[in-house]
Amino acid sequence: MTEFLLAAAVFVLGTVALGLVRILRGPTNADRMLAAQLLGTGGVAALLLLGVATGTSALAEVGLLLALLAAFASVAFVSGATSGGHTTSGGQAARGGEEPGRDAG
Amino acid sequence: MSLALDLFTIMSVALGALFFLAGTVGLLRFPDTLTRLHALTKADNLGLGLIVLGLLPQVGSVVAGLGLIAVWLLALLAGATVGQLLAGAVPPSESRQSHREGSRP
Amino acid sequence: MSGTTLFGLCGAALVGLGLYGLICHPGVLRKILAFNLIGSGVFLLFGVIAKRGGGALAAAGAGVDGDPVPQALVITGLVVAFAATAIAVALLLRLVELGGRDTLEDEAPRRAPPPPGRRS
Amino acid sequence: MSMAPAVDAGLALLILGLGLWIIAARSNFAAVVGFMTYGLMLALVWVRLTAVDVAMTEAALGAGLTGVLLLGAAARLPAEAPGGGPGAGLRVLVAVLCVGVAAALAGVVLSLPEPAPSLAPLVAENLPPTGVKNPVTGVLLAHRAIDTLLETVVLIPALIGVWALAADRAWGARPGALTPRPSSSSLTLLAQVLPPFGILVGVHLVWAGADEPGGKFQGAAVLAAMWVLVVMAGLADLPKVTNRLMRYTLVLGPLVFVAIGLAGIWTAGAFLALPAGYAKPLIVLIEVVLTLSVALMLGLLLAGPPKERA
Repeated sequence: MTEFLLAAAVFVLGTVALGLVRILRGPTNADRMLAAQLLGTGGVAALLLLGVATGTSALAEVGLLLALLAAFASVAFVSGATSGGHTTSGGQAARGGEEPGRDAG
Repeated sequence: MSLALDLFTIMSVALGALFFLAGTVGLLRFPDTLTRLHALTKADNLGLGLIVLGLLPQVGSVVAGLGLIAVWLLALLAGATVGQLLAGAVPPSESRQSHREGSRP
Repeated sequence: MSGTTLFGLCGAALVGLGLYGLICHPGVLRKILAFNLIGSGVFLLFGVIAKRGGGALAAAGAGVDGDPVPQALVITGLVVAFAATAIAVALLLRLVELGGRDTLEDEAPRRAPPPPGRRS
Repeated sequence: MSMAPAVDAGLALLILGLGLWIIAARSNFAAVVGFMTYGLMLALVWVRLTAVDVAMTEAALGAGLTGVLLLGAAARLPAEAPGGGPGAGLRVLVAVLCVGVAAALAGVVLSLPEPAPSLAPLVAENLPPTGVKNPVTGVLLAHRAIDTLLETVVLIPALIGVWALAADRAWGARPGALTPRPSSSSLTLLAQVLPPFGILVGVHLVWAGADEPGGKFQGAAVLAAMWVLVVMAGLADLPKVTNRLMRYTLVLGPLVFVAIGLAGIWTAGAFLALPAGYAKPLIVLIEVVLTLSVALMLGLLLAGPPKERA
C-alpha cells in the first residue's frame, strides 16, 4: 500500500508539473495564476499521499496551511491585477499607465 | 475487510490522480483562459476529493481523518471562490488576444 | 545516493543559480528573487544536516526525527528572510515611485522606449 | 521502499527546474509565480526531510507571504525585466564562478562526516524539564531563546525601515501597499468565510505547537494572511501608523519575552532561563503574546509604507 501511495504521489506531482508549462507560456498572467492554483491543489494532494504513506504526523495541518495560503495568494493576485493597473495585459500599458513619482517633490 | 478497504483506496486514489491528469490536459490544451479555468476547477476539486476519500481508510485515527476532510472542504471553498475571482479578473478581450503575447524564455 | 544527499546537492545548485541571478540580473525585483533562491539553498543545506543528525529523537519517541537545532535555526532564518524581502520590496517600490526605474544601472537600456514618467 | 527515491528525484528535478525558470524568465510576473510554486515544492521537500515544522513555515512564509509581497511588487513594475546587465563575456565569467561555488558546496555535502554530528540527543535529554514535547519549540524558546528573541526584535527595525520609506507628506497615514479592491460579492464572501477557518488553524498551530509540529511563527503567518485578506476585500481598514494601540501590541510580545528573560536572572540564575516547574506555562505565555505581535508585524510588513490615499 505504501508503494502505491508513493507512486500516486509521484504521478500527481508529475502531471501538475506538466501544468508548469502554462506558467512558462502564459500567455496571460491569469493563466499563470491558474497553473499555480493547480500546482497548489496537486501539491496538497501529493503532500497528503506522502504523509499517509510515511506516517508523518500533523500533515493535515500542513495541508490546511497550503490550502489557506493558496487561496490568499489568488486573492492577492486579483487585487493586484485590478487595482495595481498593469498586471494583466503584460505589455505596453505597463509603462504608460500610471504616472510614477506622484510625490517626488 | 482490510483487503476491501485497500481496494477502495486504490480505486479512489487512482481515479483522483486521473482527474488531476485530466485537469492538466485541459490546462494545456484548451484554447483560452476561461475554458482552462473550467477544466481546472472541476479537476482539482474532484481529484483532491477522491484522493482524500481514498486515504481515509488508511489513517489510524478519526481525528486524522477529520483533518483530511477539513483540508478538502477548505480547498473546495477556496477553489470555488477563487475560480470566480480569477474569472472576473480576465477582461473579455484578453482571452482573444491570448496568442499574441508570449514570453518564452 | 540517498534522498537526503540529493536534496543537499540540490541546495548547492540553488545557491549557484541564485548567485548568478543576483549578479547578472539588472532588474531589482529579479535580484530579490535570486537572493531568496540563495537563501532557500542555504536552508536546504541546513535541512540536510538536520536530517543526517536526526535519529536519536526518533528513538526517544519525540515524533520528529531530525536534529531540532538546525531546524529551529532555519525557522528563524525564514522569518528574517521575509523581513529582509519586505524591506527590499519597499525600497524597490520607492525607487520606482521616485525615478520610474526598476533597475540599479545608471543608464537603463530597455527593449522598449524609456518610461515617460521619468523625473530628475 | 522503491518508490521513495522516485519521489525524491522528482521533487529535486522540479525544484531545480523552477529555480532555473525563476532566474531565466523574461516576464517579472512569471518569475514570481514560479517562485511561489517553488516555495510550495520546497515545503514538500521539507516533509521529505522529516522537518514538518519547517515545512509549515516555508509554506506560510516562504511561499505564501513572500509570494504575495512579490506579487504586489510585480504588479507595480513593468511587465518585463529590464534589459542590459553585464555583457556576454562577463556573464560567462560569473557563470563559471557560480558553478565553482555550487561545486564547492556540493563537495562539502558529499564529504559530510559520518556518523553525522548531532545535538539531537542533547535536546532529547533536556526536553523533559521544559514540559513541551515538540523539540523544535523547545529549542526555539528554551535552549536557543536568545536567537528567537533577537529574531522577533529584528522584525521591528524592519518595520521601521519600511515605514521610513514613506514620502514626507504621507507620514501618519495608513499603510498603502494593499489597495482595497472595489467590492465584489465573491471576494467579500471569501473574506468573510475564510478568516474564521484561518484563525482557527492559526490558533491551533500555536496551541499545538508546544507538543506537535507548529508554533508561533506558522500561526502568526496564517493570522497575518487572514488579516490582510480582510483588508484587501475592503471589509476593514489598516490602522494609521501613528495608532497607539497598534504600536503597543507590536512591542508587547518582545517586552514580555524580555521581562520574563530578565526575571530569569533572579529566579533561574541566567538571562532568559526559565525557573524549574514553571517552564511550560511561561513558554506558552511567551508563545501567545509573541504570536500576536509577530502576526501584526508580518501583516504590516506586507502592507508597506504609509501612503496618502486619493
